[in-house]
Amino acid sequence: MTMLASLPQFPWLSLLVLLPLGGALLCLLHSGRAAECRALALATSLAVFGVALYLFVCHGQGEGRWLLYEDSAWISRYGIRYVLAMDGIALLMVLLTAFMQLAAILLAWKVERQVASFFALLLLLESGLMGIFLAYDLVFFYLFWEVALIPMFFLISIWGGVNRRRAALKFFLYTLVGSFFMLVAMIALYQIHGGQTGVYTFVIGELLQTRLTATQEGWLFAGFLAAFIVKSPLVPFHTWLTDALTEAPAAGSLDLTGLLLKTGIYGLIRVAFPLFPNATANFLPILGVLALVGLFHAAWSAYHQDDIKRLLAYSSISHLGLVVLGLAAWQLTAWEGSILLMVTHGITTGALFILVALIRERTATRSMQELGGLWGQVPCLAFFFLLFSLASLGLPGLANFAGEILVLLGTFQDHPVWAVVALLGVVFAAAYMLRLIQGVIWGPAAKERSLPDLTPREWLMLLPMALLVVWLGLYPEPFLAPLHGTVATLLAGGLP
Amino acid sequence: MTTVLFYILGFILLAATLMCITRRNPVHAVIYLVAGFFALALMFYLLGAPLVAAWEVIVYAGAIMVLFLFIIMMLGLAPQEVPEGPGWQRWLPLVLLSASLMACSLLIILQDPAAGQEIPDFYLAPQALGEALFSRYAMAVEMVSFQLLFATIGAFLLGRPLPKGEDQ
Amino acid sequence: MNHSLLFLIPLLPLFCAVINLLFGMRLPRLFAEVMAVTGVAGAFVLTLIFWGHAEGEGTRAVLFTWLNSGTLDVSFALNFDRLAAPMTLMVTGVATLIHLYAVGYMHEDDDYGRFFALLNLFVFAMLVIVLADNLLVLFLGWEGVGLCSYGLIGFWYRKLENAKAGTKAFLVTRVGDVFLGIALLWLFALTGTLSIDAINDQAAAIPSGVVIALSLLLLLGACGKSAQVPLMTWLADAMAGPTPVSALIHAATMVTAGVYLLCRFFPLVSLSAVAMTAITAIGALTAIYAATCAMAQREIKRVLAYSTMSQVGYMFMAVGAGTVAGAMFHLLTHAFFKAVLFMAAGCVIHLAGDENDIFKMGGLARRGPVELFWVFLAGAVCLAGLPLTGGFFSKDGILLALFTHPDPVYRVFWLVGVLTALLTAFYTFRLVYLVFAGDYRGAGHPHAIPLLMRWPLWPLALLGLAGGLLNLPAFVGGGERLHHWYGALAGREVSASHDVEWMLIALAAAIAAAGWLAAHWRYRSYRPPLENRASRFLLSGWQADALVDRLFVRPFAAMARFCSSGCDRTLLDGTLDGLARLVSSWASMLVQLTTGRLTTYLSAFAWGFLIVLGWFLIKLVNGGGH
Amino acid sequence: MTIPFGHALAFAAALFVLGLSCVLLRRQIMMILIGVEIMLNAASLVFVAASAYWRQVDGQIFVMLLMAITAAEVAVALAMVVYLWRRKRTLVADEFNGMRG
Amino acid sequence: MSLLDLLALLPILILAFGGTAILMAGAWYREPRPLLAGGVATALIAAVAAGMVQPPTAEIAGLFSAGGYARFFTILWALLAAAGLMVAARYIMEKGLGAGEYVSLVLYAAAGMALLSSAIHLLGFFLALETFTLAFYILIASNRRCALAAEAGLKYLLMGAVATGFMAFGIALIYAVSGTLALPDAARLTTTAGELLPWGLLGWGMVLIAVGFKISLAPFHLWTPDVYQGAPAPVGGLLATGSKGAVVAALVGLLAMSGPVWHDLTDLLWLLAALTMLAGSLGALGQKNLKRLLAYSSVTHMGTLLVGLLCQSSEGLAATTFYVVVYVLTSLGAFAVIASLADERGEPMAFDEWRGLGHRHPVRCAVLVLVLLSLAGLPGTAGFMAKFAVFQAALQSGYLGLVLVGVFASVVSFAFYLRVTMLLFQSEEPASPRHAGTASEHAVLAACTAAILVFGLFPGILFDLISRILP
Repeated sequence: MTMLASLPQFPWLSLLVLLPLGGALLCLLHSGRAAECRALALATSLAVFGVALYLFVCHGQGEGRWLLYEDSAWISRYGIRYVLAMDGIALLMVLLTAFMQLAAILLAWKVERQVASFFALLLLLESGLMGIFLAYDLVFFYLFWEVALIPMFFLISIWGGVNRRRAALKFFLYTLVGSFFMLVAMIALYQIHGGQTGVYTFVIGELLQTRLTATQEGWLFAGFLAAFIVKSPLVPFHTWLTDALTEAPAAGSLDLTGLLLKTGIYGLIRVAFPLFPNATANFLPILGVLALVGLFHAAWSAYHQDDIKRLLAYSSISHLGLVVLGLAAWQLTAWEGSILLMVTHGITTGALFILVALIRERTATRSMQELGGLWGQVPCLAFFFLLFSLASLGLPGLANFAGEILVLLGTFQDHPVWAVVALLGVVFAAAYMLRLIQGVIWGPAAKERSLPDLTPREWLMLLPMALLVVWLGLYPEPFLAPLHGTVATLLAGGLP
Repeated sequence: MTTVLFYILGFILLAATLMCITRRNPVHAVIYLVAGFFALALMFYLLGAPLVAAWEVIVYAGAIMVLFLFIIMMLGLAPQEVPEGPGWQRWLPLVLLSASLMACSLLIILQDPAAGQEIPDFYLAPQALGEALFSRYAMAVEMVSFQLLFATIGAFLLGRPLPKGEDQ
Repeated sequence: MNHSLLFLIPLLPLFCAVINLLFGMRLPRLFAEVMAVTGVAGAFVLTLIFWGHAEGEGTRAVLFTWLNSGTLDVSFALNFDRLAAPMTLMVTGVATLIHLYAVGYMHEDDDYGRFFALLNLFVFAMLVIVLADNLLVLFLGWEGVGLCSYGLIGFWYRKLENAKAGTKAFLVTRVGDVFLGIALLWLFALTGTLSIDAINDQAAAIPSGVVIALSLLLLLGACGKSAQVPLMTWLADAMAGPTPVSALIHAATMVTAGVYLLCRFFPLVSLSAVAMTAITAIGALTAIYAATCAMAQREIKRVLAYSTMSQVGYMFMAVGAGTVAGAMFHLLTHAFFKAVLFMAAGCVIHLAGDENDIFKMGGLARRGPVELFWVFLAGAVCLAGLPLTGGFFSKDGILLALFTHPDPVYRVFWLVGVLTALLTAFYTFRLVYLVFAGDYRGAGHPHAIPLLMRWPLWPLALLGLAGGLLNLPAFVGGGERLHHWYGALAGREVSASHDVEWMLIALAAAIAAAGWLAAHWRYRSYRPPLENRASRFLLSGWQADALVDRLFVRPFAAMARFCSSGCDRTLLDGTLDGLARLVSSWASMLVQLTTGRLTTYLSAFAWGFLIVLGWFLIKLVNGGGH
Repeated sequence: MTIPFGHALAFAAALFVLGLSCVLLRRQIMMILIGVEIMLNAASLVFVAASAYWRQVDGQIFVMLLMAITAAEVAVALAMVVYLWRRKRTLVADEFNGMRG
Repeated sequence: MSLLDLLALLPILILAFGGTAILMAGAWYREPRPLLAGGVATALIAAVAAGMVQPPTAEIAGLFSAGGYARFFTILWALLAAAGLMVAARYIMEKGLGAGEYVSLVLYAAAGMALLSSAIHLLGFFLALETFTLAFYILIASNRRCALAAEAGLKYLLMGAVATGFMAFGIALIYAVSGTLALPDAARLTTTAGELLPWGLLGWGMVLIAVGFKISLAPFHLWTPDVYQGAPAPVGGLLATGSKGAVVAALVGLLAMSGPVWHDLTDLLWLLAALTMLAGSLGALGQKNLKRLLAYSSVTHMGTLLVGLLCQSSEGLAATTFYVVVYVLTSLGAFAVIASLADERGEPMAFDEWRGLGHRHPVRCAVLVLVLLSLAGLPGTAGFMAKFAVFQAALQSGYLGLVLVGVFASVVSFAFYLRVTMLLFQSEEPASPRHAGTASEHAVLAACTAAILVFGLFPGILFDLISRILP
């Protein structure tokens, strides 16, 4: 280990990005041989997880702004550089990605059609996500931002549900519109910076020094915001998500909700806020209100759903509203809470999506009217369902609570009204979550049928998540520790 | 004198062209156009381009138009029975176009000092033209010659009888 | 002993809960049962062992850091002090007996693993509330009891009503939790700490207006868990759960949590007279409300449920009157006799062949073991406040505190208290008469009552009857032991002349007797229930459910429908689809331009030329003299 | 000769418009091609006039080459006409509308 | 003309005389394969010649440039011709066309494109344009068994003839005003004090109309879908790429040489660019036929290219050049996929024929997906870098409005490209298999794929080259 640690130049971050890509290519080369593809995909994602874990353990406690930084020239004409940078937040997101991807691969184990392509797309998606979380050059970032869309698009449109094509197109175009605005703003910022300093570059770290007039800053910020808000998604730009999540195949939903949604918020943290501090300061109140509106709107909407996947989709939106609220509070504790909540929400909701997939596999339905009484039929599955639902509704001692309470405590410091209103949302979360639980595992069994309980593969997916949910709920310290420095820097460097 | 002649020729040209485009019978149209081109050739001559004028008569009126005539006759194109009922949609752009072009011309003629300048007397001897053509513009001539070669091929390819069972 | 071992008190039930949850169903039944009882009993024993730690300032134990971010630093920490110790002892003690009872009660149910796990977890959560050193840990337990009540009330999940009752309990109490949560956030923002003691220490520095607000928030939080008006609707429905669960909720855990919370924050709450009045008012309102409701109830457990509400209302009044010791005194005695009543009610229901309706019972004193009647009666006299019982002394202490409060408003509350006492005596004996007197009116066949369901009643009945000894007032020769034990935490010193005290005692005795007599007169021989509007109004708990339904549930559902269908489907998706349609209609218009006819294409050419010309014209006109 | 340059251009413009009218108004392929010839001749007129105006040879050369090009184009075009006639026995341009949308 | 000029003209000569030689060989020797191979070889030799031979003069006969820019495009079009022939091989053999004629026409067209790209004189511009246009008239209608091809040929011919009329008249006007046909001068002399003289303006406007027809700017684009649909895919590929690319390349060259001359045309170009992007993307949205869709998409691309041209900055010109190259490579790829799937039932065109084809021919359909995504501008593909460069240049020049229109068009284009990709992998029932494709077709596809990826990920290679050759 010490030998490895003494090699600071080893491109770990590139490895994180390229490893899944390589895996994807290998999968494609083995198309037609399903078993090999599965093994390849699993091996790749295991390797990625190993690397992520190694980074977490060995590089998680660095000094200074960056834990790891890679920089080399790429497209010199436009000052586009190959910059990968990892700070505490990125570290957590990378770890989450690697972890969730393992679950996704396991969940996708039973995919029958076009196995090689499916796994290749999953791995490509992982690569894209890693890129989003690590890239520190705007164009490079944008590259991954879009590249991550494509696999998801295909996952939905080929392996999705009945309305898959419509949902896939909606998902893609909606997020695309947002990201195009980002592209335009990005180039404009590049021009302005280049005009001022003579250095034409897209590296975020250098663009930070751009001097912008208030109008310029406002417009550019709006451009970036368009991309991130749609992706987050904040109400009223969320309807793509409900459709996409509902129609996506199981592994796709898992990645979509667990990881892809986080990229929008991550973009805010990493790109939009630092680049445009003044505009951010002006915008934060609106962001907070939007987050609250989203939180409530989604909670209400969730209550009305019958399709459990749709309900969970809305619950995701609601939770992310809270995450955004924490960011809008612009306070250390709230930020750490938000980031922690991103991680925990990824795990809990991801696990719920896994369970929905398992339920669907067994009962061939996702409608609450046709479900119920699962506790008597598949107790272990129902237990996990209960556990993750409870975690999702923010029960203390389970993962989400840790994040939520930090967000609320932090938010209350400066914006008590927000926090109080958000807290009311907790009741609503309980309302729809309890309705979900009641509709799925309690009540009389909708149909007397003998369903198989969890298989070892499914245990393998769920048990680590369950343990993690409890661990994060009771002892999130190891995951908070890498954040302290990064968040403090971001907050200090952000608002003037 | 030449000035007046120029204008007369111009009007003949326009009149003949107008007749050409309004004839139902293509044969008549072509013949009117040939007449117009003769007038145009004379205008060329007046503008100091004798060789071009000659070519206009020989190549354009004499060859190209006759080629048209030939094809028309060969295919036995009858005068169009159905009047080409030009609906207003088809007239509209034309009317607007004519109006705006007229307006443009007037504006230019009235406003632009260059437009009011007279064309000087000019005569370009055929010899000079030929020299220019085969020295400075030899490359262009080569290109045109290639063009003609491939036009031949094209005409050959397209004009061949249709493969069996492929007509209609 | 090492004080960090204090953690064993809550962790033992937790450990047993987890073991039961994971392996309960795979191991012999006996194992699960022993495990469950051991967990709680062990906690009881541990409490006794650690008793000494509670004296003085108490003992604080820190396990590890939970959350650490910025100025926030929360640890898993317990505080075993003088307030917590008796409560812990009561919780573990009563819960142990209830667990024993439950072993008997559940011996025919197959899902025992989940049941005992939840039961243990329930005790664990309650212990966490009791022992919590900081608000966040308290909140953990606070939500924990909500969860466990949810799981236990809806234990027989196959019946949808049960599951719904559980959901209702969780939701309504969670409304209260929100207020507690707000208080938590606010307190942290004000004091920068979440430690309860530290907050209490700094309470004096908080502006008085804020204190009022905070106290009211805490009060509302307490209302949720303690089923006080306005968050009381869940408790009556909570009877859907198995009887040991009712006993646990009503006697040892959950409903007393609210009272305990207010006692915990007494130094803060007592700073504001307004808040204290509000607490008393809530208590009084609930006491009388629940008592009236109890008079009309037909199900035995619902009567008891409303009586619990009513009694907890007394405890609130006690807190409001400033006597923590009085509140805790009533809390303890109430825990004993209410546990007895519930467990005996469970036996009664067994006897009546799973019949809940008291109008279909009667004569059960002769049908079942006679001891059951006596035990039930013991609980009933305590509840009715017959002189010399534990309930009598604790209730009297509260009335005295109300009567002697300097603020004249409290006389009104006292009057309400007295009236409630009258009603309590009446409905208690109504219950006794309807259940035990006369002839059997039902059709059910009695089930056998296992031994384990019987003998745990005895110690509790005795404790209930003799509970007065805990805090026997000085003028009857008692030592006010509880009051002295609490010391500084005991709250206001209630002092009155002995004449006043005797007068009040006499009044209380008279009231109890009057209630009994009224019940005797009315129910000595069986009469069918009244069917008029008043009784229906009371039966439905003052139409509270309907009100909540109309005020909150339906608007919520309507809002949900609006957000989902109206807003998302129609407005947002509609806008998107509209945009898409708009674009595609442009597209089809454009495509129609491509008619496939050359003339069209050529005129498009002309139009294009026209554009160029038009632009050229504009240039010419604008350009002027070029 | 005392013709203002503008007038020569005006003649050419009128001729061009006439040619364009022919293209736009007539439906028969032959007539459309004739219209194009008229347009090209209008261009020739401008070239020749400009050549005189600038006293240069280039304009006239352009016209010569334009004629040659036209000849080539007309050859192909007329071959196409014959080909189409053989296929469809019609030369009405709008009859050839197998593709649209 | 001197010997030096001839040396500079070597690649063109190789193409032209090679074409002629193959034409003559074809008259006696009917076996298509050697003729095709000869054609490909000729094109490749021409490309090599253009790359290797350092021309001794800067320009050829005053008509054409011999600079790096011209050579670059000569190589590109020669390679395009080679690729076009490789793709066309099966088409020629199956349809029984005269290989000699076909090959020579393609080579001849390539020569025309190469000349056009390097035109520095309006006469050269005109002649070169007519040269390859004439070749295309013939090529489009070359399949005499197909009624649609005849119709396409007719449409292209008539529209082209009218466009020629406009072009000639426009050039005449420019000449009338400026007194010269040499390009930078003609452009410069039509302006006084920075503004165009009125006739000159009109002249440029009319040239723009003709050019607009060639590169399908709205509203002169209506022929495009019909002709693409009717033309056989190998010809369509050339038509979509070379004939448009060469024109744009010529315009880039013109702008690069003469500096900003289009100041007065800006509004018009702005309007045309916006119209074109909208018309193309919206038109494609309604299509149910891949070739028509590609046609409309090419319209959109031409609009975007116009944006790049409009900037007139060196950034804009470099971006446009890059865009042209990328567009050529991707479009060629798309048509090559179509051609390679053609069998006795014809080319797959209608969406119904594509449905589920991805499961039958995964590799080629994956290539098609990549090509379409590149056309749409997905990051990581060359198409993105092209669009990025153009948008960047446009923003630099302050054309925010156009960029936003372009963004809208891009969104719409993603919609229709993605619809095709979804179609390919719809799985109700696997489509019936199509032709497996030949080695030469696969080679072209592989080359296009590689180019798309390489230029997408490492665009620096191409950008460096372009910035070195831009005049």
